Amino acid sequence: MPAIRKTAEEAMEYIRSGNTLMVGGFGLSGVPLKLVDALVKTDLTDFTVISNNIGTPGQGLGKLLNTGRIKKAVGTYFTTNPDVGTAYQQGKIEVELLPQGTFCEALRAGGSGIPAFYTPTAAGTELAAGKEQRVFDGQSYVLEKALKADVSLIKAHKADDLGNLVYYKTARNFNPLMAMASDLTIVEVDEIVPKGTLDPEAVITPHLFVDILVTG
Amino acid sequence: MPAIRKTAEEAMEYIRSGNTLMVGGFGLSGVPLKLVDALVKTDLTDFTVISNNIGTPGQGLGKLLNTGRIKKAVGTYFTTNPDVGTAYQQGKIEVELLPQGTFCEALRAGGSGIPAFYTPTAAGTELAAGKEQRVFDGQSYVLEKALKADVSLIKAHKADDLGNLVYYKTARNFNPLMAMASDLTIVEVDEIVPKGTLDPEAVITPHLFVDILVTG
Amino acid sequence: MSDMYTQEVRHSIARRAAQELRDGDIVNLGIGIPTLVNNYIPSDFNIHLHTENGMLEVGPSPSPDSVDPNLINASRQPISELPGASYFDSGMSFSIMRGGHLDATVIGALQVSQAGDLASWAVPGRTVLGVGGAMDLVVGAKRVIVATTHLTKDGNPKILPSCTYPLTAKQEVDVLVTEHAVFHFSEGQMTLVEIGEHLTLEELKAITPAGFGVHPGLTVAKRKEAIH
Amino acid sequence: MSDMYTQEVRHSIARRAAQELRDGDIVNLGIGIPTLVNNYIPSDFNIHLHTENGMLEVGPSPSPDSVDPNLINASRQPISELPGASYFDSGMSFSIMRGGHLDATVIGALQVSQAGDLASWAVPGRTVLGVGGAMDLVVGAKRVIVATTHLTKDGNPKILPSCTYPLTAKQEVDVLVTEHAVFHFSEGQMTLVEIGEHLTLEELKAITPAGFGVHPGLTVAKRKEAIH
Repeated sequence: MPAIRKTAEEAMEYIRSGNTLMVGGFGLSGVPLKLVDALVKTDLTDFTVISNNIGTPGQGLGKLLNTGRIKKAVGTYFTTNPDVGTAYQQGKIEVELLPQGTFCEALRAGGSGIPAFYTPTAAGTELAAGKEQRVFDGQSYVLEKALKADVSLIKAHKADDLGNLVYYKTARNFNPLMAMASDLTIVEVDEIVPKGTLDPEAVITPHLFVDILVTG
Repeated sequence: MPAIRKTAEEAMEYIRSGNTLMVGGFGLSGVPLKLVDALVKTDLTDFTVISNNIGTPGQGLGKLLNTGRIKKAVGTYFTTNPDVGTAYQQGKIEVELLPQGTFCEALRAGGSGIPAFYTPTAAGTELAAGKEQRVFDGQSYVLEKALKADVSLIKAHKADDLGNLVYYKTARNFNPLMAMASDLTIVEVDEIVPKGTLDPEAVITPHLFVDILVTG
Repeated sequence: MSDMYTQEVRHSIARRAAQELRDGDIVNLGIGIPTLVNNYIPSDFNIHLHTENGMLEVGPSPSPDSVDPNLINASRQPISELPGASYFDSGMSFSIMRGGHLDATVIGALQVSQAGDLASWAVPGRTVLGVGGAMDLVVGAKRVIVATTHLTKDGNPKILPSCTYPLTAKQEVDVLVTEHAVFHFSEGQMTLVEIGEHLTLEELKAITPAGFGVHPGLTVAKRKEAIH
Repeated sequence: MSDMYTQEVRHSIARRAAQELRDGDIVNLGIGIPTLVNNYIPSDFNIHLHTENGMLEVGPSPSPDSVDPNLINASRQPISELPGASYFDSGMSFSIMRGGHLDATVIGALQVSQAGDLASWAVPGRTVLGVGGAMDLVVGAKRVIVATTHLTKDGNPKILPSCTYPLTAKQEVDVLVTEHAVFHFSEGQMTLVEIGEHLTLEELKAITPAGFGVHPGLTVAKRKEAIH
């Protein structure tokens, strides 16, 4: 189905308490801040959040964290928000830390029908503890599982009215991967343009990955 | 290093007999025909060729096949050239047949530092015979290994003078994946444009994957 | 059978298979009879066609003077580009397929088993050096609609207790459309949901070695092209 | 130590690390001292900078009035775009890193072992909830150049027989540059290739618990900023 248009508030009706959510962005760049703010305003809770960072103190996903709605965080660099460390030490959230390349590859695998893959990254380190390791051609690799989500909240630059997406500079980051790896993809865009106006060679996310468009 | 410019004939000096070569294209679309023709004119031989097809009778890689220079072919659909079947039945070439999705994923893995991955495709079929199978969450998957090559011969539409590439319509196909998966990438392009003239958001193959540019 | 008769049967199957698609579906059409499906999609439906060599929003065959050899489908036939099209590499294209992002595929068959196994790429005793994208398509698409003649050209059955040809995938077929009937598959069971008015259940069973149940709401459909 | 002295030492290390790069290299610069390396690349060299959040041909910091919050490097600092730049998603960016397509990375360290192990992301007994891209970078880059002070701020050794902090990667370091010396690593062995003229080999050994060999062609280098 081509994407449908909703307001940020309406889009929240597709999310359930207990969902696994992916949220795009690196630092605060490429984070769908309007969608995150709309989510904070709901009374939905108990989320597993898959995101590179959990915002910064009181910003972006930091708000969701501070209102106690994140049960588990899966990502690579929570150091940008010391509140994550505090919540973790108080036993308020579970944390799963992955090397960033493993995180990306697991997102892509989740969207690509690949249940698991081997990576050299983290072999022989603490982050591979408890994970299956295997030698190919004399080198050690770690078996990593795909990441999938019920809903992804992502940020793109422009969409056409079918839902094809293009991004803006380094705000692209994890967003195209998350669009692939979730059952439902909600996209905050700067602008919606008529179909036929984006260059077909330059579309990064084909519209089949996109369900809901929200203008930010 | 940014890409260097060579003629098709000069570019062949980077290839050795016995090399594993990747050659782009689906049917004859996106095949670097000028490079393949230059290769046919050398006296290099004994190649393992990784390519979706082996051309058509007497065209593209079909010429390399008919001059007895292909030792082994790895691909998905050799049916487009009956000469492959004949050579195979005469014991002149080895053939490794992969489902097309597995072929693509193995190319991407080869370029991405992933030695092996699991795929649902071909589980329980003849094409998984002799391959390791494993169950995740109740479903069977096949372990597949990455594909890598010494040299890839690919076709792009435009390059800038650093070697950034854009493609043309469905001629893109396997070319960007092969550029990633080989030690040396030789690209046949329609046109070379000054750096700074391609849209940075629309570059498909960043120049770090490209070694040699040949105008076709 | 005359060629004209054969063409009528093929179109009859394609017309019925098209009814299995839903408005808005993202669809990949395989080679053979499935390529005809595009002619029978209801005009008020928006169906979005994907081709595995790297494109979404495939348009109809172009006029001979606007054929572009680098704008082709997976059967290497010339196609055109609809507004809202996108191009991607084959890796992304198979992520779409294997990752479950196609709503449906319509695909041909050499054999289908009562468990929903499909054989479509190889014949025992013949060297077959081509598999292409069929396995990924069938494993990945949300609904697998097989569109095939009920019997082989030689009049042998294709719908069997189990496939005797090498498999494309196990238990992935959801719907089977022939010129005589429509079957659904669920949890390894095959159920007849529609039969042509031109034949009896006994006649159907006689040409269908596979074991199947009959849906309580069995539809009898007029398939005039298939009367023989 | 004064802040000015510390800054001089950091720049001294960055300047020497820059000499390890080769014209045309594709390079990723890690956070800390490595970000200073860009200031010391010979002007006739073309170095192509990659940042793991998805860009090649990273340009220098923009003037304050042309900062774009969506054009940042992996340290979340504003950057600019050089002609010939390209953007890609994080998946492609880490394919580049892990796939061996970077010629070199310059990266900081908490500890380096004599076997070439690197510890750079965590400290025992402290909750560390960030690893980022360091592990992929070190595993994937063709040459791993560690640029670090020889001792910790508290004067404790960082170059050890084996790392006591959690590892970033095993035996991946190729070159180690400090304010006092340059070491090469090969097959689990550490070799001193350059020593500052401001200290003796005995003085160096006293602050370097790691066991290392001395290259027969050992260079003595002037490092005026590091004299103390």
